[in-house]
Amino acid sequence: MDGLNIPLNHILLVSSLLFAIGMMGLMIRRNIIFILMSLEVMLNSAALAFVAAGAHWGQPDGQIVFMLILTVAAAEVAVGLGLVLQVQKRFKTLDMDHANRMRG
Amino acid sequence: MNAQLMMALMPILVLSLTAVVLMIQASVKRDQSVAWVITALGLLLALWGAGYARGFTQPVTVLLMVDDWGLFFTTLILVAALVTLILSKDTFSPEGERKEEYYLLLVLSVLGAVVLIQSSHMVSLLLGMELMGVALYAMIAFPEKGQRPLEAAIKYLVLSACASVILLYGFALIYAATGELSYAGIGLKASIAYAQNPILLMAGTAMVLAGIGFKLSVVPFHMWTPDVYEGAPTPVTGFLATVSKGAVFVALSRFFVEGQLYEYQSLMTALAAVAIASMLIGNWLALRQENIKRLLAYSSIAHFGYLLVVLIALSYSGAEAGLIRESITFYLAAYILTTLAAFAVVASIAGEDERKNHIASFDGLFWRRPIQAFSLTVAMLSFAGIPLTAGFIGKFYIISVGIQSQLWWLITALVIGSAIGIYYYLRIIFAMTMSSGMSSGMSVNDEGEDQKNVAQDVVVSSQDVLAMLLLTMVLLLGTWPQPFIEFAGRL
Amino acid sequence: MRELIWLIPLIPLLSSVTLMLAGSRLPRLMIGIAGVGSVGFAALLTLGTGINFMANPEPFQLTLWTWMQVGSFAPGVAFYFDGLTLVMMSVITGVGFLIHLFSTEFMERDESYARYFAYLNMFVAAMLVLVMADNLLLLYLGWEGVGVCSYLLVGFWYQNSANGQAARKAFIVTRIGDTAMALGLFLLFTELGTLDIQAMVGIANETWQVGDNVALIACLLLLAGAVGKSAQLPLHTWLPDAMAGPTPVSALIHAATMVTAGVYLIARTHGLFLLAPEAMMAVAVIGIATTLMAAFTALMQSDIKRILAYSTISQIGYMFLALGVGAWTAGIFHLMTHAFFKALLFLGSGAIIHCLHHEHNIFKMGGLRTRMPVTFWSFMIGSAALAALPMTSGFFSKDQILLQAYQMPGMGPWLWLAGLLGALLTAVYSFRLVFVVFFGAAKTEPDKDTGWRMALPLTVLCGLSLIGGYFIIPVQDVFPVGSGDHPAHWVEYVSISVPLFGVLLAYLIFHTGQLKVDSLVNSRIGQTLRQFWLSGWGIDWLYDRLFVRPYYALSGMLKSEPVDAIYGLIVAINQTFNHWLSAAQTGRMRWYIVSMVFGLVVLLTLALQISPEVL
Amino acid sequence: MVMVNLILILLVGGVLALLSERVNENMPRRVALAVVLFDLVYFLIHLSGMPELTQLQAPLPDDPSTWLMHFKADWIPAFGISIEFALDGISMLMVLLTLVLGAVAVSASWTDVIVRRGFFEANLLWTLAGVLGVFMALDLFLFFLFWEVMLIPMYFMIAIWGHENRGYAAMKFFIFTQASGLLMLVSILALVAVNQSATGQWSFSYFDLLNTPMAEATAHWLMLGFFIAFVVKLPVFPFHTWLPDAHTQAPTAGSVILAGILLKTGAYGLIRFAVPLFPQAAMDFSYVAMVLGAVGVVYGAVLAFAQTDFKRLIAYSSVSHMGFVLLGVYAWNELALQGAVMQMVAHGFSTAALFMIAGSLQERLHTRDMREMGGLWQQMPRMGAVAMFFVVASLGLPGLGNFVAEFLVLLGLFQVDPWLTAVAALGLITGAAYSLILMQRAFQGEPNPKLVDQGLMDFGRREMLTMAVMMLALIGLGIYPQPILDIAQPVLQSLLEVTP
Repeated sequence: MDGLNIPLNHILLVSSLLFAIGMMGLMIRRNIIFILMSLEVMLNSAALAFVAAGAHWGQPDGQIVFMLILTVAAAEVAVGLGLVLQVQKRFKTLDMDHANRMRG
Repeated sequence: MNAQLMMALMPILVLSLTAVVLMIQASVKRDQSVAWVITALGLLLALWGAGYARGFTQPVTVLLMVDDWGLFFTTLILVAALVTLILSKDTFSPEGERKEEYYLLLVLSVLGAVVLIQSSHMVSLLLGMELMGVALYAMIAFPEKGQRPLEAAIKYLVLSACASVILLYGFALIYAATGELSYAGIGLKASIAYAQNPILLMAGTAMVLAGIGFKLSVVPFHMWTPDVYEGAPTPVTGFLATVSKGAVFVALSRFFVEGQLYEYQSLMTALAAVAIASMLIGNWLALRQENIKRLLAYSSIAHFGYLLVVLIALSYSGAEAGLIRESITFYLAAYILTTLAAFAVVASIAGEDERKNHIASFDGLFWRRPIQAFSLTVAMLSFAGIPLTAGFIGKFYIISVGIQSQLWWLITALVIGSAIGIYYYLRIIFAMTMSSGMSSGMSVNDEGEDQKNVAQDVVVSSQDVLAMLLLTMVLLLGTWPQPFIEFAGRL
Repeated sequence: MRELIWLIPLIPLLSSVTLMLAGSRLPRLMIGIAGVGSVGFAALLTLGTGINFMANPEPFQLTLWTWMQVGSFAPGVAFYFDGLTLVMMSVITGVGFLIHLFSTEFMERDESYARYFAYLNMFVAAMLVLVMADNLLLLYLGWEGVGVCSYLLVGFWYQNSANGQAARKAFIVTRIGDTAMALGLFLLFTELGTLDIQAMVGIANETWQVGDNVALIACLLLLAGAVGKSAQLPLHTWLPDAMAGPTPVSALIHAATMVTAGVYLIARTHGLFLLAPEAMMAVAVIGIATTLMAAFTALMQSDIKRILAYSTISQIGYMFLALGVGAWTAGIFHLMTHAFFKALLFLGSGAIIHCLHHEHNIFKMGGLRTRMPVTFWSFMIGSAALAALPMTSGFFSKDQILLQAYQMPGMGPWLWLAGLLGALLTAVYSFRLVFVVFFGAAKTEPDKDTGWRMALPLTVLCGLSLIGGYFIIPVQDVFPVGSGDHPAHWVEYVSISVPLFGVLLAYLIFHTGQLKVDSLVNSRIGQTLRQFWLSGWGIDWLYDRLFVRPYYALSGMLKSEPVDAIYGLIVAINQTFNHWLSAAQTGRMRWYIVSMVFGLVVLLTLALQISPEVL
Repeated sequence: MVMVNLILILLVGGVLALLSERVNENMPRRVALAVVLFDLVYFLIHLSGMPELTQLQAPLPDDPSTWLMHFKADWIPAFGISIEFALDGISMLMVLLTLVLGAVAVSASWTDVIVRRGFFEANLLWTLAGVLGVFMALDLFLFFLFWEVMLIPMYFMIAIWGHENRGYAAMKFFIFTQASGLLMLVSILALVAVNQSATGQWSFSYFDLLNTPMAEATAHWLMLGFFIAFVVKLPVFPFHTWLPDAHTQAPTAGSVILAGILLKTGAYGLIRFAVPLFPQAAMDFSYVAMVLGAVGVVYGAVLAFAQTDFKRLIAYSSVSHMGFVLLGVYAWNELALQGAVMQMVAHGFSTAALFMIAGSLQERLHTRDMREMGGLWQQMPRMGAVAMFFVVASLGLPGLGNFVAEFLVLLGLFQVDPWLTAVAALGLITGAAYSLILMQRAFQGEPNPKLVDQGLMDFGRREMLTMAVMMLALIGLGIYPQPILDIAQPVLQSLLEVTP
């Protein structure tokens, strides 16, 4: 197939950047919503990497895994948001730093 | 997809069917006890299935590998699930709380675990892990009141999601390096890939290890363990500690062996570092822990540290592979049984009352509830690896494997770790022997009290029976391991 | 007769055991009979054996059983009987019997009458074993046995912890010597392969030339043991304190028998000492030094028993001198006579103390001549013998010693001179005692005079002290005969006259008071000397600083168990780790994520340590 | 089979004792005594069939059939682990000692323990069973199993019926012994691995593992593993610090068993395993060991002298006495070894008796502090006399067992190293110091006014009987030790042949 052919490493670079961004988000954001979003970002970075790798090897598997990742993400987020509601109800806040009853 | 495969997949099929039935039942008529019975039946049926499938061991597509080894762990996990089920019935059932979904989640989680055990492909691994995990989040958060369960759930969710992502990314890199998703494939291509682009492969595997390490809660991915253990309802904690960790470890060892990752020295160093850190730090953390659930969490960290030694031994020709596999089988079995027993006792003593998880609430247990005390003592001794318990044979295996592969550093760490471990396991036992107003060990006044205690200890809950059963197995494995060793050898 | 000698130690032992087990239930009379009778019986047996032995003086050996057998080490419970043994046994049983008899009256009112006799009999048994032993190990058994009995008897009145103190001191100080002796035994066995004295001496003579170093070391170690038991320098400090025990005990153990065990040991092993001239020289020097040291000290004491104690030390010094110069017979002879007159003196003092309601200070006594005639005469005779006035038993023995010392090549004359000085002092202090106690004005009234059970032993001992000098002890085949020749006559005259002069001095100073010494005594130097001698040359003080206090300090220092500190440290380290790590468990999710990321980084760095040849 | 029964009897007996409490709370002690005595009789009956002591032939270390008894049954064939017991002279002596002192211990617990008697006696019997196992097991796996398991009931005895500071003491005792045990486990497994790589098959049997060929360095390390485990138990300076606490805090019966028997397992292990399995390494190491022993002798004595706690003093005296055992073992000649064995037996009796005296004092005065005592002889002459006997025994009075032991050890040691002998001999002097100070502080001196009018009870019939047994034993050992020596001699001889 024609079209511009981006070398694998570049895409992996991008995806790893995405990954790092997501990770950063996890580390610095306190609000649970944003934390979940950061997770999404990371998931997508992984998905991107898979697609790229699939393309690199000229296999469909990459994209299949991408599908799978989407569903996984959906599941995670579904449960996650469910919990977020409960958090709001029981902690009266979404700031995760206040959820530290258990320590030591 | 021919019948053979169906047969091989029997346990998985049964479990999925149970899940479906449960959903239907919930939509038709919500009734806890019915749901409970269905679950129980489902699990039993799955047990039968696991036995049945042994006739048809074979790879099922590229995704799953049905072999005796896997089936053995499937059985073990189903047993653990049954135990959890029984514990859940008696332990946390505040009036009016609806638990149908809980049972559904339980079944799904078990299903995930089974898939995980039999996975021979990244996708099935991912699938199993997520299925198990996602169901677990909900199970942890199930109690409708209290902040701790919720906090535990959200922490577990976020962190384990993060871990899964790391894992995924690792897979992506490996895929990028090898172009293979199945372990076997990786095993084939890895060496070439390593020659071409080692960084990609190594980084990938390292990330996979990190992701799995989180599930196994080995240092430095252990932080979540105590909080989740503490916050989750005791039966769920037991489930997490046994089913989830056990399954993940099996998957890890498959990945390791099939993918022949033990070939790469640098990986092994990394793993060794993790193992040593887990053995020491886990025990150190437990040293003065007052909350028994947290204490067990920390001790589990150490125990998986010990278990990693076996995987590392793979890379050295010293010990033969059969012995290594045997050790994994034995140690995991011993660990799962002991842990279940321990949590059964904790559940029967503490129930859902967080305060009762404090070590002080075990004071004088020997005189109040001798049976529980005895069970817990045996469990602790097994954890500590004192002879006559399964734990000792497990440790025996690990040390011999370690010695044969001459992993002196790991053995040193193991010895130090166990030495520290003795202290906190013993603390619990000592607490149970204490008794109020026992000044010089022989003051008369607590004799009467004892009579009281003996009197009040007639009720033996189902948890206690369960604990006794499990511990008889632990003791049996410890005193007469030969049959099981042979069995494990044949797997 | 001969094969029955094992009965001699056994009988007192049995009676001792009986008294221990049943003593509390027996009536006093029975106890007395058992206690005295057993020793008396032993004495009779000894007599019989002695007669039998005299008939044909063949030393003989009797093995009861093999004590322990490990490889070639097979000491037996075996007795050896020769003239020397006979002399010792006669002294022990004979004098012992008299002292037992004396005790029945002396201890009359003591509540633990039975315990007393139990101990005393046990002592006799042990002492007999000591002198009858055929091998050094059995001898060591007796040796330690008498030590323990001495400890028990010195601390007999245990409720006064001063007595306990004295008893412990006695035991531990002698134990030091004993330990050295044990080492000597090890050395001898390792070198010679046996501990049977006769055989050992034989082998020694084959293996070692005269002056062999190993022999020297062995002898010195044995000497150390002897020095400890016989209260010689430097291990003499226990004896004066040991006077805390009942007086008859002092008479029996700390004058007549136990303290002379050292002399016996050396005499018994003289075969070895002959191989080590330096060792013999050491014996002589120790002896003479002790003699003078103790004599000066005795001169200053005011406690009647302490005076006698120091005089004992000094007299044993003479015996050592004798052994050192090779005058074996004379030494043993002096041992015997000394047993007689010193027992006499002690019992006499015992009588005084008994009748003067436990008064010890001689300056609180006086004028007892008329009130306690028996005691007075015993003291007169005893002191005469002690001072070696002509024709008394002491004269014969001590004279021999001095003469043979004089003959010793090399430093002989010097030893002789020192010996003379000692004799002079002896005369002075012993008669000082007599004059102060028995003459002059009465200061304390005796509440009674001695009963027959006290009087009889005193009179018998008086007799012995007088005529004892004419005995011939049957040791001629035991010891090598010395050179028969005699020194010049003037030496003899001097030796005889010096004690008389001493008595005269004592008379002038302490009785008539014509010779004024106060100015001398009260002078600065005099005072210091007086204090110095009174305190026994400050040796106790020295040891206290040198050994006792440091030991207490050391044990006090270690009491807190420094070793445990190491383990404490280990615990502390673990607890610190625990502290830090659990502090890290903040419960904050984001921090957990940070840790995971950190972990990931670590893993990556480790995993990417790829061997260069791949890249 | 006899040996298995010996252990089973005690195990079952323990259960019986436990249950018998339901019948009547005085029952357990009777049951326990009966069981121990029965076990003893049972053993003696089966010994009576043996050859004359003097005709004992040397048991070849590598041929079990030459031993007095031998029993072997498969247990875990997968690893060549079998239930293998064997009995030779030394183990026989130790078994006898264990059972006799076991009976003594039961008697010691007669009035001492008043709560949960059933459980107590059960633990006591189980401990004994474990100890018997240690003395008879010749399969290293089995040996290790008994080695560890016997500690658990012991732990309970200290932790439940101990004195004021029992928690700390029990924990310290358990951790010291377990941690050192782990080292031994590693050594055992390594040894087996070496043997397996050499012969190609797993075996934990002592007889197979003897003269396993291995590199010198390996041998040194493995030997060290065993050595540490054993000297911690013995105990030897500087690993002794658990002992004063454990002995002091344990109930009387516990102290009796600890001092009388448990310490001996360490010595036994050295003689049976540490040296024969690694002869060369052990010999290379012997000087260090002997120095430790000599230091221990003096150090223990000095610390004993400093104590004011009656039991603590005795505990330190044990440290001192066990130093002699270590010296005896590593001097490794017949004299010294005989001395060591002798010391194990004699010390068993003398210390057990002293601990019983301490126990009865605590029972009467409710204190172990000697500053609270004094002049007790007056009120309790019998106890005083008995105490005097055992005190002079422990300071090594000739004619009593301990003297024979110490003399032989030192005599044997002298042939190896005179200077160390001189150092160790200091123990005789310091030993006298602490023994007599004990007598002085407790029984002599001015009676403590607080105690005078308490009407303290002197030793009763049961106590005197128990004491009499031990006194006679010590006297017998003292004046005619030959039987013991004859029993041990062949074994030691064959052991001596093992080493270069």
